[in-house]
Amino acid sequence: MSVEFCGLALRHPVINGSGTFDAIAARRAFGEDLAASFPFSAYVSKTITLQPRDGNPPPRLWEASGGLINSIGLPNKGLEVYLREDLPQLADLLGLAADGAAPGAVPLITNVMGASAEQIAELLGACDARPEIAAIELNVSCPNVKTGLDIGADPRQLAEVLRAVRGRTSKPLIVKLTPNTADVGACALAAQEAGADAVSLINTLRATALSPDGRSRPRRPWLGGGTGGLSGPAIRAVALAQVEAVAARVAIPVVGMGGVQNARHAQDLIDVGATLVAVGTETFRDPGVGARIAHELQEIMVGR
Amino acid sequence: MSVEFCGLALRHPVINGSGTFDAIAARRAFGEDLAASFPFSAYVSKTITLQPRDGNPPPRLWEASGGLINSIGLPNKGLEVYLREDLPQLADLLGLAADGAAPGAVPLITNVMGASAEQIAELLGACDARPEIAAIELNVSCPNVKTGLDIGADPRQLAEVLRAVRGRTSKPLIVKLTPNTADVGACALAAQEAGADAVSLINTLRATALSPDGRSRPRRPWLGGGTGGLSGPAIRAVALAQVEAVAARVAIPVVGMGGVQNARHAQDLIDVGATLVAVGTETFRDPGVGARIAHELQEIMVGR
Amino acid sequence: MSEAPFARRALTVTGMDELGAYRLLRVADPDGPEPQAGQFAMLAAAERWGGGEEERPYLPRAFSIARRSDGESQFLLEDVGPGSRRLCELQAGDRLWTLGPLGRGFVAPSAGRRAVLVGGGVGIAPLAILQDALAAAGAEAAETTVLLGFRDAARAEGAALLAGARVATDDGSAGHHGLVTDLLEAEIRRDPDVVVYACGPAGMLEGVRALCERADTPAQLALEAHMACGFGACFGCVVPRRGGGYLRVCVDGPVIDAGALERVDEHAGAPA
Amino acid sequence: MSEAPFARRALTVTGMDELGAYRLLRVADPDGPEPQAGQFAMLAAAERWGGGEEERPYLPRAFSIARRSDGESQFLLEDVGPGSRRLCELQAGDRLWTLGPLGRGFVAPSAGRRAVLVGGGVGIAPLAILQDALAAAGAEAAETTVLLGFRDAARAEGAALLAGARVATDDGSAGHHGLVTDLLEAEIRRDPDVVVYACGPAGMLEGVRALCERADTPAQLALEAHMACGFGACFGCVVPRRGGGYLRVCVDGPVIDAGALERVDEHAGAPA
Ligand SMILES: Cc1cc2nc3c(=O)[nH]c(=O)nc-3n(C[C@H](O)[C@H](O)[C@H](O)COP(=O)(O)OP(=O)(O)OC[C@H]3O[C@@H](n4cnc5c(N)ncnc54)[C@H](O)[C@@H]3O)c2cc1C
Ligand SMILES: Cc1cc2nc3c(=O)[nH]c(=O)nc-3n(C[C@H](O)[C@H](O)[C@H](O)COP(=O)(O)OP(=O)(O)OC[C@H]3O[C@@H](n4cnc5c(N)ncnc54)[C@H](O)[C@@H]3O)c2cc1C
Ligand SMILES: Cc1cc2nc3c(=O)[nH]c(=O)nc-3n(C[C@H](O)[C@H](O)[C@H](O)COP(=O)(O)O)c2cc1C
Ligand SMILES: Cc1cc2nc3c(=O)[nH]c(=O)nc-3n(C[C@H](O)[C@H](O)[C@H](O)COP(=O)(O)O)c2cc1C
Ligand code: FES
Ligand code: FES
Repeated sequence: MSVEFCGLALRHPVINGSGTFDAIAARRAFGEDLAASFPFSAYVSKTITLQPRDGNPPPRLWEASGGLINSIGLPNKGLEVYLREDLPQLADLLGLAADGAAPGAVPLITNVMGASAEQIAELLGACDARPEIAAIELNVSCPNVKTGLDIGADPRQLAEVLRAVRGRTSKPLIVKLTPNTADVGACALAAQEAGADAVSLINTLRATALSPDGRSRPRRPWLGGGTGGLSGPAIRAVALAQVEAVAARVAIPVVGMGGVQNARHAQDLIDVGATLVAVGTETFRDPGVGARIAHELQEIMVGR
Repeated sequence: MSVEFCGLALRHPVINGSGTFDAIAARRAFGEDLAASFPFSAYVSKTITLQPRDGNPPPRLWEASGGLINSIGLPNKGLEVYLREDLPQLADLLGLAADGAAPGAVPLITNVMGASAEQIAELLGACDARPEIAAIELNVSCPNVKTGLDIGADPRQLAEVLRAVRGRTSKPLIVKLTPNTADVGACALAAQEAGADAVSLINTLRATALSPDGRSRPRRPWLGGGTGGLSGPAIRAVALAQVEAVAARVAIPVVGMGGVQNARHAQDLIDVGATLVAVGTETFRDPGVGARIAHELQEIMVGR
Repeated sequence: MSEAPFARRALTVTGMDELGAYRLLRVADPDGPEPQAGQFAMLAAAERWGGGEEERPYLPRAFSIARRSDGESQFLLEDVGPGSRRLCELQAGDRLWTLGPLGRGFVAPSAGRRAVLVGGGVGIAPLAILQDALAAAGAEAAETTVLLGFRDAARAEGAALLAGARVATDDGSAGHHGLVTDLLEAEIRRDPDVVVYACGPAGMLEGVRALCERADTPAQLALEAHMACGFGACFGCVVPRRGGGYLRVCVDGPVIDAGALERVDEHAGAPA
Repeated sequence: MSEAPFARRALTVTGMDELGAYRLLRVADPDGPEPQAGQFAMLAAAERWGGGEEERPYLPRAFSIARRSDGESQFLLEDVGPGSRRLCELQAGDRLWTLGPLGRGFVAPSAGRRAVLVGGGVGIAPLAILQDALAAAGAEAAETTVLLGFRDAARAEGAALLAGARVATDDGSAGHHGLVTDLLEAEIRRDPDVVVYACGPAGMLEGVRALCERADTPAQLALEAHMACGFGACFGCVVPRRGGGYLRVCVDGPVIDAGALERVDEHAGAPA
């Protein structure tokens, strides 16, 4: 079941979706149980930005048909504090040696986002310097400050940004594509040509909900951030189509995610070409689900 | 509850989604019950193309989490047969006079699609000549023969096509936008500027599913058409966000749809700016749902 | 063809009987139209439809009307997935969303021709109401041949739904050891002047179709297909038509003249 | 703070009692960690979670551990939506997915200070286990004041969960006619040397917070928030922190020092 991914030897193909598992908080909640049986074969951090962000005002969650809308707004402590405070804690939890060597450890993938090529370059450069970080995932679902559209929504713009920043790190670079685009395959191809070592998808679909008190007029958006992103079972069939479209276009490895709840869903993504599968929202329902999926996946593989 | 829409006086704001109600087949199944209590305030035809189409090989349906994936492939008899055979039957069923005058009748909106500006121009011209047709809905979710992307996915290309064809009809022109785009608001604005009288959305989200027999390898796509489109509750929150984004950008009326199952869902779309609401997949579960929603909507309106 | 009221109706379950591996669902529908043999209804439990794995079932499911008497409709169910499983759980008093009767049923045999009813598995359902209709139209029981195939003896108990059935099982645990088409072949050889009425898994129907084509025997096949609507709205339930194009099983069928088909599509049959 | 096993566990319901307008759910958890007063668990019925209107509930729901004795955990439920409704339907023998105990609970009063427990509606739940813990730590019943507010007399029956409670109701149908904060105000005026432990609807908590701020009385508020995970993963359950930024109710709380809050957010309270 071990998988090679961008030069990393992973124990199994199941990792977490960025922003859906806070290993440091989880250690507070679950104690050493967590380190003893860490469910993911690599750990992806929440998106880190240059400056600290508070995130959106509450409410941040809405339960939709077959899924969850979140309007979290990428709260994080900012690059500097992440590197100074979180990295040592993560290294300890994941079993990483000081030089990043990790026999038997869980490699750390740091997810970053910037609103411009300059910001992204700075983020990549800073991560490159840290041995604890095994790979970098670049979230390009961030709205471009100029156009308001996701930086990753247009293949040409995406390639341009990536070419400008690629040289800043020699670590594996995973580009997390935006699903809110006309042609995700073209975006993936552009990422590959501009030097991405892997692509990951799908991020959440733009979605919204109105406040449930239906009598008052005008009704307000429920979420503090106005709109949010849909995840969970509702997006699974869309994710499968996008992962299939991307895997058919690129030669680099693909990390598939979106609504995975069990090993069959993970298998679907692998069958259309994903190398790794990430679990997000289902982890909220059961933090142990990643390990269970990895285990069941092995049984399916052996059974075939 | 009566609504003015592009110069048409409609009894209430609930219509059907194109391709989700075949009034002629329904009359065979339900007899005069149907004409006596037609549930929609206007009737939208299935998409008509210049040439007849058989549609995709079966299977064409897949039940997904909270929704339905269809890979129907736009089967239709082609423009000529539609005008010759279907129009008179529809006029009779909907109570339209020979000159299209329709006191107490249900106006007919014909949905058309073409793979090029030339094809679309021909479709619009032919419909323009027929008094039974009250308005034309143009489906731009059709893959462009050159790029493979939906014709309506790029605002510039969409405006170009619309400008080239707009002059071919003086009937109200509704542009049915594709949801598989980075910026549906920009597409709607482009449609308005190029002369659309209204826009409608959302069409189905690109989605897929694999054959359920998990043991065989490699597993095939389940749907005869390879991929399909997701509709129903799963897409409701995405539809609400897209309709909100579009209504905020355009001054022309908006027809909102996507996952509507009851009056509260319809009210959500109206509250974010839709003038009419269309019901699609839920009609499959209950053909009478349109009338029920219209009725309950009235109660909500009065209650406010 | 009987027309359906234009909206689904909430009917009340009057009982659920066991019939070997199958269940017989009985529903009170005193005001509903009298169905034609071969018509079907779209069914969904009013409570707890959905909420299982993958939130399925979501759409209603198509079931042949197996019998109709004294304002009660009967359906023969086999548990093959989330929808049929939920329906099998229904108990007297539960409510059932019902749309129907829908589709085109069987056409009576032309004068001078005997009916041969050929069923496979749960596909025997529409043959029961057909047998009732033939009897009501004056056919002597002796005139109608009933040949039913099942996978095993537990399923073969379903044969009790019809009168005077001859049975075949795949595993030989009841009746003829082999396919029901073996029985049909012998029957047609004995008397070719019949009309064949068949319903069952795709492979069986294709066997019946090919056999009848060779023997030049008219056959009416009750097909199945995954359906979303049941009334012609979705174009989801198609089977290939002889000469090109597709037929919608729900409005052009479910009973389709064998001559209209080139072959029976792999997706067009009942569970075996 | 007690740590939770790292995966949800399927526990068995041992009983469901009525307590006026509320339900008391009892669950066998002999091997689970002993919770700290104020901690909570994420609960989801193992069967039929989802499948209702809008397919909700989908995520598990947070519930305070109201009492713990002899390997049994108790939860006080109010039916306010699809999730709590489904949990209220559970019966002995049903299985319940449980993740917990989670979060930071109440901190014992510093020496020389009396505890005043202030609860509103279903928010009285964590005060029951707190009262047990104070008693176990040697506090005399007479030392601990319990003030509980409810909407009406049916809800006020919930007060039986705690010993020696003084009750207020909005409609005057039981106890003091008015707000529980009226009682608290009088209590603090009588003896300011207390620690206030409060849980209830946002408006009540804000009243308690403001009152204690004015009186310079330490207060620990057990907050609520819509939660997706309960263990710090989603960042969905935040409340504004005094001085800017947000706190996650599930890992920084649910018990939060009143001094850490500027005001209690409208989304941070229990049903009234
Ligand atoms: C006219 C007609 C009459 C019928 N009469 C009867 C009858 O009398 N008795 C009876 O028992 N049955 C009858 N059927 C068949 C019945 O409607 C189907 O078996 C129905 O699909 C059962 O639903 P289910 O949820 O139990 O199974 P499904 O989930 O529909 O599973 C059945 C098959 O569907 C496929 N499948 C699996 N997952 C999915 C998915 N997500 N989406 C789509 N397909 C999937 C697989 O091929 C699977 O084997 C009839 C069908 C028709 C069209
Ligand atoms: C730490 C903690 C402890 C708690 N302890 C208890 C307890 O002991 N007893 C108890 O009864 N409750 C307790 N609660 C509250 C309980 O978790 C919530 O009331 C829970 O949401 C109930 O779920 P529901 O499905 O019944 O209601 P919900 O559907 O969650 O409805 C409740 C409210 O949610 C909002 N809402 C409506 N629709 C949606 C939607 N689609 N998505 C998101 N929000 C929506 C509305 O504001 C509605 O009034 C606690 C909460 C927390 C955080
Ligand atoms: C609450 C929440 C927070 C998320 N935060 C991030 C984030 O910080 N960065 C990111 O790249 N993706 C983020 N995502 C997206 C997930 O990583 C994942 O792409 C998406 O949720 C689809 O997977 P799922 O359906 O399994 O959740 C977040 C998703 C959720 C639900
Ligand atoms: C089976 C099916 C067929 C459809 N056919 C068409 C079509 O021919 N033309 C079109 O513009 N939209 C078509 N649609 C899209 C619907 O009109 C509608 O935009 C979409 O289904 C979302 O609404 P819903 O969730 O209420 O179904 C079809 C949808 C379904 C489910
Ligand atoms: S089931 Fe919808 S057209 Fe036949
Ligand atoms: S509920 Fe997820 S972080 Fe608190």
